[in-house]
Amino acid sequence: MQPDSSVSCAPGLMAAPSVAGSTLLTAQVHAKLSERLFVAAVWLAAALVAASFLWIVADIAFHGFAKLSWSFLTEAPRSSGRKGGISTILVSTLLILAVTVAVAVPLGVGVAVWLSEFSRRSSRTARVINIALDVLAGIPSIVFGLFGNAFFCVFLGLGFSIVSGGLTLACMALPILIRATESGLSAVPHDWRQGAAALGLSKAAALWHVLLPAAAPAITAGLLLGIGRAVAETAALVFTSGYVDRMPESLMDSGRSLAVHIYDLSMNVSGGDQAAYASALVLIGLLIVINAVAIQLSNRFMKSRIQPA
Amino acid sequence: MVIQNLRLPFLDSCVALLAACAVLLSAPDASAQEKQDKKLTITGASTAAPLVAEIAKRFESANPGVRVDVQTGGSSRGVNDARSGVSDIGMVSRALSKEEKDLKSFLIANDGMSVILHKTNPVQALTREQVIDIYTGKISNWKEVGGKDQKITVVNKAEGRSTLELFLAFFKLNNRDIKAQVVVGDNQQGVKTVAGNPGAIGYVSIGTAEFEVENGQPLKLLPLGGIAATTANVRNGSFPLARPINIVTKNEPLGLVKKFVDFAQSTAVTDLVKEQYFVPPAR
Amino acid sequence: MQPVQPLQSVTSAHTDRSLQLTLFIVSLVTASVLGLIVLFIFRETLPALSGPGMLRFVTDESWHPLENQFGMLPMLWGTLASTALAIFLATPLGIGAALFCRYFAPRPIVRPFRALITLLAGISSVVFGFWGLTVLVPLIARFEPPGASLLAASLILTIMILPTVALMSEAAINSVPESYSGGAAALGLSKGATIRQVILPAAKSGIFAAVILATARALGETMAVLMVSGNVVQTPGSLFDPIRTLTANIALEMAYATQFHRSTLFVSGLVLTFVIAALAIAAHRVEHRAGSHHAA
Amino acid sequence: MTPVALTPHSPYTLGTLQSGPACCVPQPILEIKNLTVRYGDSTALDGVSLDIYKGCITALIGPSGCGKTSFLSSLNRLADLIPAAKISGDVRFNGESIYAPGVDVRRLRTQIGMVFQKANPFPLSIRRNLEMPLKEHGVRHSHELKARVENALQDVGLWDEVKDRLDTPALQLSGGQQQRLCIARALVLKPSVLLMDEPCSALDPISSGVVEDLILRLRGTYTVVIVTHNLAQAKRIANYAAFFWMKERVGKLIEFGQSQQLFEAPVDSLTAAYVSGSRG
Repeated sequence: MQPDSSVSCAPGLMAAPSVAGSTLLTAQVHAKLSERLFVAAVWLAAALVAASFLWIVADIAFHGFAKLSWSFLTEAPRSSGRKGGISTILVSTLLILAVTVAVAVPLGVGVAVWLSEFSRRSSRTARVINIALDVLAGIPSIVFGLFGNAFFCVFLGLGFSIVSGGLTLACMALPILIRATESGLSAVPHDWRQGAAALGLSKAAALWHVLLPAAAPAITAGLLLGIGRAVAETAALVFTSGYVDRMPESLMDSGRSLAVHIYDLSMNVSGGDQAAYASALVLIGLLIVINAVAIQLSNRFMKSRIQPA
Repeated sequence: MVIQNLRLPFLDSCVALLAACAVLLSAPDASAQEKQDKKLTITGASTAAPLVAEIAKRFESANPGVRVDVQTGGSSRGVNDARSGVSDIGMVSRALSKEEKDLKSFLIANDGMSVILHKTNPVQALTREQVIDIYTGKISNWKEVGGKDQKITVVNKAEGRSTLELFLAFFKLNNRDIKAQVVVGDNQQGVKTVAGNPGAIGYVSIGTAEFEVENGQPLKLLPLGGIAATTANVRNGSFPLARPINIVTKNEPLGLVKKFVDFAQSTAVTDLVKEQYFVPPAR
Repeated sequence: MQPVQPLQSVTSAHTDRSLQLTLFIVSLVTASVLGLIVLFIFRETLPALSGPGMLRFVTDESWHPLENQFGMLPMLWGTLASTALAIFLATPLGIGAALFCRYFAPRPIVRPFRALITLLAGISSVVFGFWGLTVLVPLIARFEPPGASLLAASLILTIMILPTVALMSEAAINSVPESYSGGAAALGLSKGATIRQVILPAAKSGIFAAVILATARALGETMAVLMVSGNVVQTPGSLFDPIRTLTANIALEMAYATQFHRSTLFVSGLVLTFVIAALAIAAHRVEHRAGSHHAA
Repeated sequence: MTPVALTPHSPYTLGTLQSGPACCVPQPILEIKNLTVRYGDSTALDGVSLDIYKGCITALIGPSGCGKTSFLSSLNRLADLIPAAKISGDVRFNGESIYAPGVDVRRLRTQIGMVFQKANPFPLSIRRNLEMPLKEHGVRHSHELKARVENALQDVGLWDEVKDRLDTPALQLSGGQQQRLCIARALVLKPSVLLMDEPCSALDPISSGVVEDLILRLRGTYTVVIVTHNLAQAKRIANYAAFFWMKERVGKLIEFGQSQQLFEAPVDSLTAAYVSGSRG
């Protein structure tokens, strides 16, 4: 709607009938001015957001592009990452993520389904789990790292390994994923649950055919947020999946993730800056790819199962 | 989806997951005993980790079938893990303290430490007293020591870092008395902080600083006690502020551990030590 | 009409019961992992909490663990100040960006702009810290040394929480029924007035929840802040004073800390956890209330 | 007495359509005894007893909030979904108590179908809306699936409208079509009773007419229990009518009987006032 269109009808509604014409005019000028200011403020905010983002990405790209090449992606790091590439680190990162997703998705969706479809909001167990989730979301990531080290690496005897790292990240990603799935499920119209029940369908069938597919976009969004948090995580991984930059041979091997590599290059390795920038660029690229793939998959899953209007 | 009409998606996937885990976990267990003789775990100082990781790689290629895993986490962790047996070898980027003398330590490199300034700072040298006064906040402007009229930014290291302990001991300072404007964790953070601030003063490893200067970072190393801060002077022992990079073991090393310790102390890794901007120990 | 079947049967109810049982076990396992984490933190904090020194976290004037000084207040103020400033900056920017996306952006820009914000959400905090250390801090130092400061920390946090505020606010704004803006338009309100007087009030609780979640993220952020905040333990007196946050303190010292010192670091982690959990619970309440409003 | 409604017909289609109350066989398929529904502390329905006769249309009338929907959803145990709901009394379906322990609720619901006020087709294709419940109830053979889907759609008069776009989203259908699809979805399971909760109230008059005709055609083959606020409609289609009313915030059955009698010569004065339009 254009500001001008307000002129024709606004006065009659907004101002008392007794107001003199001149006052109306100033009121209009005033309204017009504040409208302009508001629009300008919104544009300014958007411009600032875009500018700061572009600044960061441009800075990283500017410093990192020179180093970035196909061989950077396919070679193993040499000389603590100053030379060579990041192939082993990419593989470790993807493996850690795979473990995280493989553990967090069934657990997260399972818990969310139980919370929103099977438990009563007010039941004690549901309340305890809800509070536990809130607390979990509030734990600083480094504490996760220390916990992961104490529990997965030492207590369960998994040692410094991709499995330990993946499990620790799964703990971190769970609350996000559960909340997202829950809100996705709660946004599914209740009519469909009733309809399914009235047809004598099992809850499992209703979930599988209707409710989960309908909630798929929300689940994907939550998963992406979780992955974003996981892939960006440094502190929790130093203590769990470790520092070894060799090509992992099994999930029980220690493997360095990209974020840990970037941190090490920029903080511990003199002359590692360029490689750090290039790795940061790769990390951003990796996220774009993961986002695109996940959204594609979720769309396809949804299309194959449900057909919204 | 491949699976049509999955009635119990969660149960199934859980079972599958457990099965997968079992397979993955059982594989290494089978040959655990064999692995024992073929695998080394080294943990400790983050400063030493890049160097030891490179040494480990070379050790691995010289001894096929052997795996050496290097993990970071700090010098205290290196000491604790070596003591508790969590790791075979610990990395400690300082001399062992009195309470730690139960461990066997082996020098693999030396690292000098020097005060650095921004390149544009006209100050060429600082006396011991001037450094102390600057770090305790008695001097807060460069003009008091013959520089420009510019506020001094004191860059200190975080509590627990061995470089901090070394620095404090050398200048007989108490960390409480230091009035820092910036506290940094790792070496490179110190380098970047000073490089980005014309009024800053900090202290970092000499090897690192030399490298950064060569590569055009706007830094300057100050001599200490009249001795230039160069790796050469660290090597010949004349530079007063230096620290050892040690690897430590709980007992007298045997077998593979001994092999690695010997290797790390041999001339076969001198180039790696230099590559990481440390000073190879005199032999 | 099908022949009458007896209703008594156990077979078909079986599916749901076993699903429910499976999910219940899954939930319990998950909850118990969470329980384990909390237990773990408590166990680690025990030496610090059980000692006579509880009060020292508040009364000691500063933080010098090697010299037995464990005052946490300066770091708490540092944490709160940087978070508050970041929220103060990120809220209007985030809402502005959300409104821009929904109402003002020219059509071809909308998708790239939203993609950009989503991407911003996925950038690793190390990358932000790296950029802050090499670009932002020297820039601030040029005006007011040392550069590494409350301001730098707040600005980095602002950029980091912007996507959370923007994306969640947009979702809240999108959930305002079409009829509201239609109704406002029928009253002849301008676009700006419609947004300010109808849309934003209706989306208020959703936006509030977004802000609370962003606050939680800002409070918990570690690496990026560690790299730009200067890490000096002091109560900040101005924007240009360096600060140390509780999370940065944990990350800086945990690897080196032993015994009592280590335990106190866990105490700060616990304090932080409780603050953030309380915020998250508050956000849920608000969201919940928002939900019931819509239903009503 | 010959049960007119049960004259043999092809297994999947409705038989000859009947009209008029004469088709009713006064043989109860559902016997409700002293049914009380409580939600927490409030009582939605108190002590209702009535019989639903096989093959007939029974209309439930009365003002909003007097327990009609609660009554309806306790007949197929859908009220179980509401956590706070407590149901006492007895409901017998073909002589078997549906609240007895060990009753297979899902099987019950395949025999007592339900259609809601707001059409709620699943966000699936038209075909899968009908196929999915069948498959879930064990119909595997593709010929049978096809035949039953087609027959159900023909029964509700939707076949000719949608046969060329069976794989398009059901949510793209018009409101009236969606509601008929929902009826088809209930019929495809071949229930013996169909519960309808104001099935026409969200529809425009023309769609509403179509659905009403459809309900009339169901009579005889199916037992229909329908909640409606449209008294004229109830009068037109129902064989039996039950009038509910709120007394002291508690829903009660005031009067039950043959539709003609209830509308033209009600016994209770409240009923008389309500059907004549002076109350409610």
